[in-house]
Amino acid sequence: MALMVDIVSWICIVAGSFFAVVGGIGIVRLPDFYTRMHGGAITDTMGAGLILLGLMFQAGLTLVTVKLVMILIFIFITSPTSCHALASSASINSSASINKDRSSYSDRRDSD
Amino acid sequence: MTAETSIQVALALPLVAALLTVLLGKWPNLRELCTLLTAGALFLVVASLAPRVFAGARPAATLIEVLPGLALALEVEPLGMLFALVASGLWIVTTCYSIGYMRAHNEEHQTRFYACFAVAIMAAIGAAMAKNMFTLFLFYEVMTLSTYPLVAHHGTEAARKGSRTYLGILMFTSVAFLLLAVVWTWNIAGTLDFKPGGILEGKASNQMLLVLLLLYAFGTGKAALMPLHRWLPAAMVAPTPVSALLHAVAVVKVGVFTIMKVAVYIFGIDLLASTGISVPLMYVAGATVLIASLVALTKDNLKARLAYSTVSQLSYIVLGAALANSWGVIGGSMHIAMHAVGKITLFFCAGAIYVATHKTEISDMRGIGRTMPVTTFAFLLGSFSVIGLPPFGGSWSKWYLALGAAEAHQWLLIAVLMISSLLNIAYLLPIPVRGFFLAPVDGPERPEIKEAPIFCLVPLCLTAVGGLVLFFFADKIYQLLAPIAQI
Amino acid sequence: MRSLWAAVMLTGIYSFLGASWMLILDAPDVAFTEAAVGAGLSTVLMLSTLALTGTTMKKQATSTLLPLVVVSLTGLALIYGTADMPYFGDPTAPAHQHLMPEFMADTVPSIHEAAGHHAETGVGVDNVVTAVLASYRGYDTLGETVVILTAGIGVLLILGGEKRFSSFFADLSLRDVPSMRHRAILRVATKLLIPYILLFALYVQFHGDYGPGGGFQAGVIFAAALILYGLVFGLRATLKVAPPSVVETLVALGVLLYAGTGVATMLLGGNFLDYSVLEHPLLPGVLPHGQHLGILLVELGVGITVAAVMITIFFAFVGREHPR
Amino acid sequence: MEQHLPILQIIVPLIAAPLCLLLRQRTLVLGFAICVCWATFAMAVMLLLRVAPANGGDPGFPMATVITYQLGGWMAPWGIEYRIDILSVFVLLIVSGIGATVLTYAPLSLSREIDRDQHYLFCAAYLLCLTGLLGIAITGDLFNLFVFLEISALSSYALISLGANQSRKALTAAFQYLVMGTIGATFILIGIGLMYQMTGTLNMTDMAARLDTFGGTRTVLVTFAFLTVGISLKMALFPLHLWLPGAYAYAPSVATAFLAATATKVSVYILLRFIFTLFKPQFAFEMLNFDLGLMALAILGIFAASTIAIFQTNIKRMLAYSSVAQIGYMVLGISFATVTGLTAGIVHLLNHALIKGGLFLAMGCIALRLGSVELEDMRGIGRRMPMTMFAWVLGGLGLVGVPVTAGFISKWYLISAALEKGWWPVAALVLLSSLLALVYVWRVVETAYFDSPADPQLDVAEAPLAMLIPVYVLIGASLFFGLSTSLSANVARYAAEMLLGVTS
Amino acid sequence: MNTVLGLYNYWIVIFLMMTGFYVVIAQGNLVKKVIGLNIFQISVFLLYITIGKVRGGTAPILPEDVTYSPDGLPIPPQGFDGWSNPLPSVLILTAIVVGVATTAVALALIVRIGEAYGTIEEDEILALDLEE
Repeated sequence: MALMVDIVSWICIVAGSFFAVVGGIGIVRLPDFYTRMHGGAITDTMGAGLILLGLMFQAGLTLVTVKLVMILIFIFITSPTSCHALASSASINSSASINKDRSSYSDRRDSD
Repeated sequence: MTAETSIQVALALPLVAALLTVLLGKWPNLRELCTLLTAGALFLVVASLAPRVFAGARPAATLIEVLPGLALALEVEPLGMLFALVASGLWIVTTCYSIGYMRAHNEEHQTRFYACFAVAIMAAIGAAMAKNMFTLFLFYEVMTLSTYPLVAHHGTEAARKGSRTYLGILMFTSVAFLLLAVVWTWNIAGTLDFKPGGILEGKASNQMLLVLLLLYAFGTGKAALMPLHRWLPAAMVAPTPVSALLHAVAVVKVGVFTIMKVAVYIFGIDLLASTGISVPLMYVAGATVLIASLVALTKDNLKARLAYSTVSQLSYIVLGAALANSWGVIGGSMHIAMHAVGKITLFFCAGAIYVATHKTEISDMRGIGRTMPVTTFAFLLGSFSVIGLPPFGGSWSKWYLALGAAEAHQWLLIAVLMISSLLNIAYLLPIPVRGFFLAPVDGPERPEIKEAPIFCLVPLCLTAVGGLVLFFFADKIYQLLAPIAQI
Repeated sequence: MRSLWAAVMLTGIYSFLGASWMLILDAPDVAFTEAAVGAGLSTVLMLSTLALTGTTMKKQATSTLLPLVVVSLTGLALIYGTADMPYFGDPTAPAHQHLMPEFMADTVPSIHEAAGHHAETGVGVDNVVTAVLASYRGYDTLGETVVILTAGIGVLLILGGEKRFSSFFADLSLRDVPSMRHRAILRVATKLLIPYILLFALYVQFHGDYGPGGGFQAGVIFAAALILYGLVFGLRATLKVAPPSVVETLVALGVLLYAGTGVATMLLGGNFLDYSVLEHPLLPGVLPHGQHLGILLVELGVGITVAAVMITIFFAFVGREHPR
Repeated sequence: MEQHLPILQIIVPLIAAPLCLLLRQRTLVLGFAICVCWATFAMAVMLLLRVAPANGGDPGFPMATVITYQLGGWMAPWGIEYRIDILSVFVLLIVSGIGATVLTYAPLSLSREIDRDQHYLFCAAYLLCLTGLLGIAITGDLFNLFVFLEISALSSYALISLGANQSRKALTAAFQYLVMGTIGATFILIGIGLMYQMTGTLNMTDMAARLDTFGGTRTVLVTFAFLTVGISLKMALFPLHLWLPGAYAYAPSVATAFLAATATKVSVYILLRFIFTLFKPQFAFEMLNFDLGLMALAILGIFAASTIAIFQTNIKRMLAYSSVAQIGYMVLGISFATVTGLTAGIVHLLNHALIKGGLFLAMGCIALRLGSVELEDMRGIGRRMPMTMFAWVLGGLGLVGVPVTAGFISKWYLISAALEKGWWPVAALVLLSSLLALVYVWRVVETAYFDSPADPQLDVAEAPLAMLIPVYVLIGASLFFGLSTSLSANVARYAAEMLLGVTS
Repeated sequence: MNTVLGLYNYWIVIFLMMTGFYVVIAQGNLVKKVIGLNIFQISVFLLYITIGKVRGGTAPILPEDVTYSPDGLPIPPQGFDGWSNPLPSVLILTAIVVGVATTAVALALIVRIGEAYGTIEEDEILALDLEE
């Protein structure tokens, strides 16, 4: 049983880490701002979520788990909000155009 | 009044005078009156000490101990007594002379002038009564700084340039050499007190002593040994009373006085004589005597000529110290007084001529004797005294110097003394002679008498006569000085 | 790196990585603080600076040879210096042998024992870091609080204090910062988060003696909550919540609480900051005694000051965006 | 409360600072702050009396008297310990005395140079700076020293930046100071860390005792290097002085006077602690020949800085450069590593503090009346502000080291120390350098007295008495210590003997 | 080899420090300087923490059910054979505060400089000062 829990938790953690990496690559590689945001979102949701889940399995029913749950809730509130904020301000500053330049986003922000 | 208090009063009086001068700056008459009064009081106080010193007492007073074993202390010994008497005595005459001079010129900043003057005198008295080299150095520096505003008095570009040279050379020598020498002495001797017979006996090797002596000699830039004499002519930009103060009373005399003290009380004449380290100094002094006199011959500006004459006369005194025997010491010390009286007369006269006729160049002074007979006559007497003709004080000091040179078997130096006296005649006498016997450069054959203001005239007559009087009081001075010369 | 935004962000990331490294090296408290300060606060401050001074820098023209030489020399010196160091993590290093055992065993001698009196020995706090921070080296922590106070005063002196806001209150036409007033989602989310954050701040504040945390971290978090509020609901609203004059007063009060505890211990006959004399009859069992009470008090002082100063600094920076 | 005196010395100004924030009302705060400063000074005096018992002056002086105070009641080395010996008391006296006098002078000058609604903040920052400096001088714990170093540093950055009302250069000066100061502090922090790693303690006495067993290893060497470089930055030792002139030139007059008179002195104190208490002189001087390096730097600094000072037209800037030179004198004294040399260095802490403090205060008066500290604006000022300029001249003579001024005492000790060691050239160089000082002082004197005023129309009044009195207190003190050295030089000598561990 | 294994952590930290130091003295942009200072200081903090680490040790936070060994030392939870040193953590907590305080003041100064000069590039500021 304990072994089962262990296996499951590790699967979650590894998967989470994988998604985190993918998200990171996405942020770097994707063509323009909005698609990049997608990468960031993946890191936040799948990556962080799975890792936390796995950790919960590790911890079992203790105070630690409670804290982890709170963290999870926290992330689920903040990450969409921040994405929203970014996207809206980006749309205000009209950086929606496809642009390969890595620092395009920041440069746009500079110009205002 | 006990000796100690009178010493402190002697030091305090000029300061009080300076303070009052500043406070009374608004009312010139009051201001100058109080300066005069303090000058007189000071002389009385100093004179009141004389009998004790004659009696062989050494009245002393300690003001404050600055560093452990290094006190700000005063003690009156014969040499200092003589110098103090000269300084305080001549302050009176100089004061009333400067009253006349400054008013005739209606100069600016007279308050500053009198205040600094008083401080300078304080420094002179303090130096004269110093108990140890530290105190002497201290007052030496005070003297330098307090006379700077006097030299720079006019504030013109020339005045500033001159005063810079003045301050520059004096400060440089005193800080770079003298202070070094003092600290060094302190290091090897462990004390700086003036002791008869010196404090350096057997404390250091001859070479070191020689270096030390030279440091002292050139450190006292006020003694104007060549090549450190430049400041003296440069300081000629100052008003004439200041020049009188500088060249006759205070500044230069502090210089030679310091060297004399060092020779007698720091090294001790026996040490100097036995090690013979003072011989180089003798030759430097001798050279200065000659060269300065020669330069003086070439100068047409009266004050400049007098300045170089001072340079050469000072070296007589240094020479006396360097001879390192009793005659030399007595001669040198005596010359402090004799030259003071003589030279101040000459400067007063120069000033008087300038006040009356605005002439500064000797070549313009032909026939001056007809317009200013008294002044010119006084100038004549002064010249005699400086040259050292009997019956004038100067003759004694030169006589003793010659004796000293003879005892030291320095025949060369005797020759130097002779030659320089001739040179003195050559550059001093022509002025009154041409003044009396040649016709004026311009103007009528018999111009009306036009003397300088009375305030100028009286002092210069006094000093001129003084030169005569001293001839007869020389033996008093001799008695005074005898103890330090170990006779 | 021409864009300063990016540079600042990377700095934040660097300090966050540093924080996690510290966590690995068994220093949770430090990691916590570094994350809150380095990654959080400094970054916010730098960003607000950039908002005021522009965000791109021009290409570097000056020669970089001399700095390179200096730096490499310094580095080599340090490397040379490591040669005789005890190895990394070596338990026999003097640092771990000399004072540490007493700290861990809670058997540090106090002057009471030296004087032969009976006294409660040690601090009796589970988090040894807190024990050392607030009691054994409590005076350093007072100093640290004063440093924060100094920073607050310094920023007020440099950027101008509350006076700037009076005009701001006066004319309502001024553009409110930042222009997110219409973003409903943000406002809702923020409303959800802020109580959560404040709760967390309180937890960190009072849980410091059992786990990582303490006044400083709590203060930062508390300030963060308010700053968030300011960012979303605008400066004017924030000024209503926390009027600058009140905040300034709090800055002073925090330090006074800390120092006052020390003075109290002196009045009770102990040395400065000697909490062991803080025995009190009132509410036995409810209020902790001695060392424990003292630590709570000073941590509270730290928390108040830190929060207040951070808010003051935030105000000062934001206030600059509004010309007088 | 008697046994709490050591901590009160620090705590009183420390608590007073936040109280200033609470009081806010200008006059109230100023009065309060001034009282606190004088109270601090009084406590420093009491401490001196306790460290140096009744027979203060004479050589029967029990040097062993050291007051310790365990903060938090924990025994050193676990807890932080205050450790007050004759040297720390000497520095405490200097800092608190200057601090009190300068703040007494402050109100009028402040109201001209700083917005009135910032005065209470200024007082708070001033008190914090005072706290920091005092805390450095009194503590026996290395890290505690670092903390208080930072308190004083941060507050001084703020104080300097206040000059921005006069010239924006104050801002850049403050920033430059901040960067260099922080680098210095970080170096010190690295040094402290390494020290801790080597010894496992932070208490200086304990550290010194435990360090000997490791003495001379490569790590100790590097630690020493970092601590010294760091503190040299803080103390503006040539050639690390670049931050100082700007900072002192553009800060408000009050801040300049206070910092110039105290901050660098405290840094010199720290250097003394590092060299003589942490690392023993044998290590620093005999193994590393550190003394020669120091001496070279000191002499270079004296000449370079004095020469630069000669060409300054902004007099505050000129005085700042002269400060760099004067620090050179102190370090030179230290580098002799003999009792006389150290005495010279330590006594110059006091003498220079008094002289520079007085000079900068005088400049404050001039800035108040003239609105400028440029040389050409000071033409003829000597007749318009006689009292102020007279004080200035006295102070200037002190810088030159003319007899009767305190500066002369320092010079005297320096030279005799050099001669004791038989270092002729050094003695000569010291004397020559004071001529450079004469030059830059005299430029001002000439311009002030022998030039006609820039524009005769604008009438410049003499500075108000409330400002003149503090000026004359400092200048008078510098003259007093030039004449009677039983307090200054003797105490310095005892401190020197204590540091070198020799007994008279 | 042994040395390398024993000291590599220090060397990494030193490298990071020097990076920060370089940024401080080489960069002309004032904000960059401050960033450099931050990096420099954080790395120094890391140095301290590295010093405080004990191999096989755990964070010095005693569990509720801590037991003491005969020599009075608390016994670490199983899986660990010691405690890491609390003292460096304490020092660095203080140092971090000092660091952020400095950063705040520095940034405030930069804001004022930006307002007064219109630039935060060192060389441009220098040029402006020389013009005066």
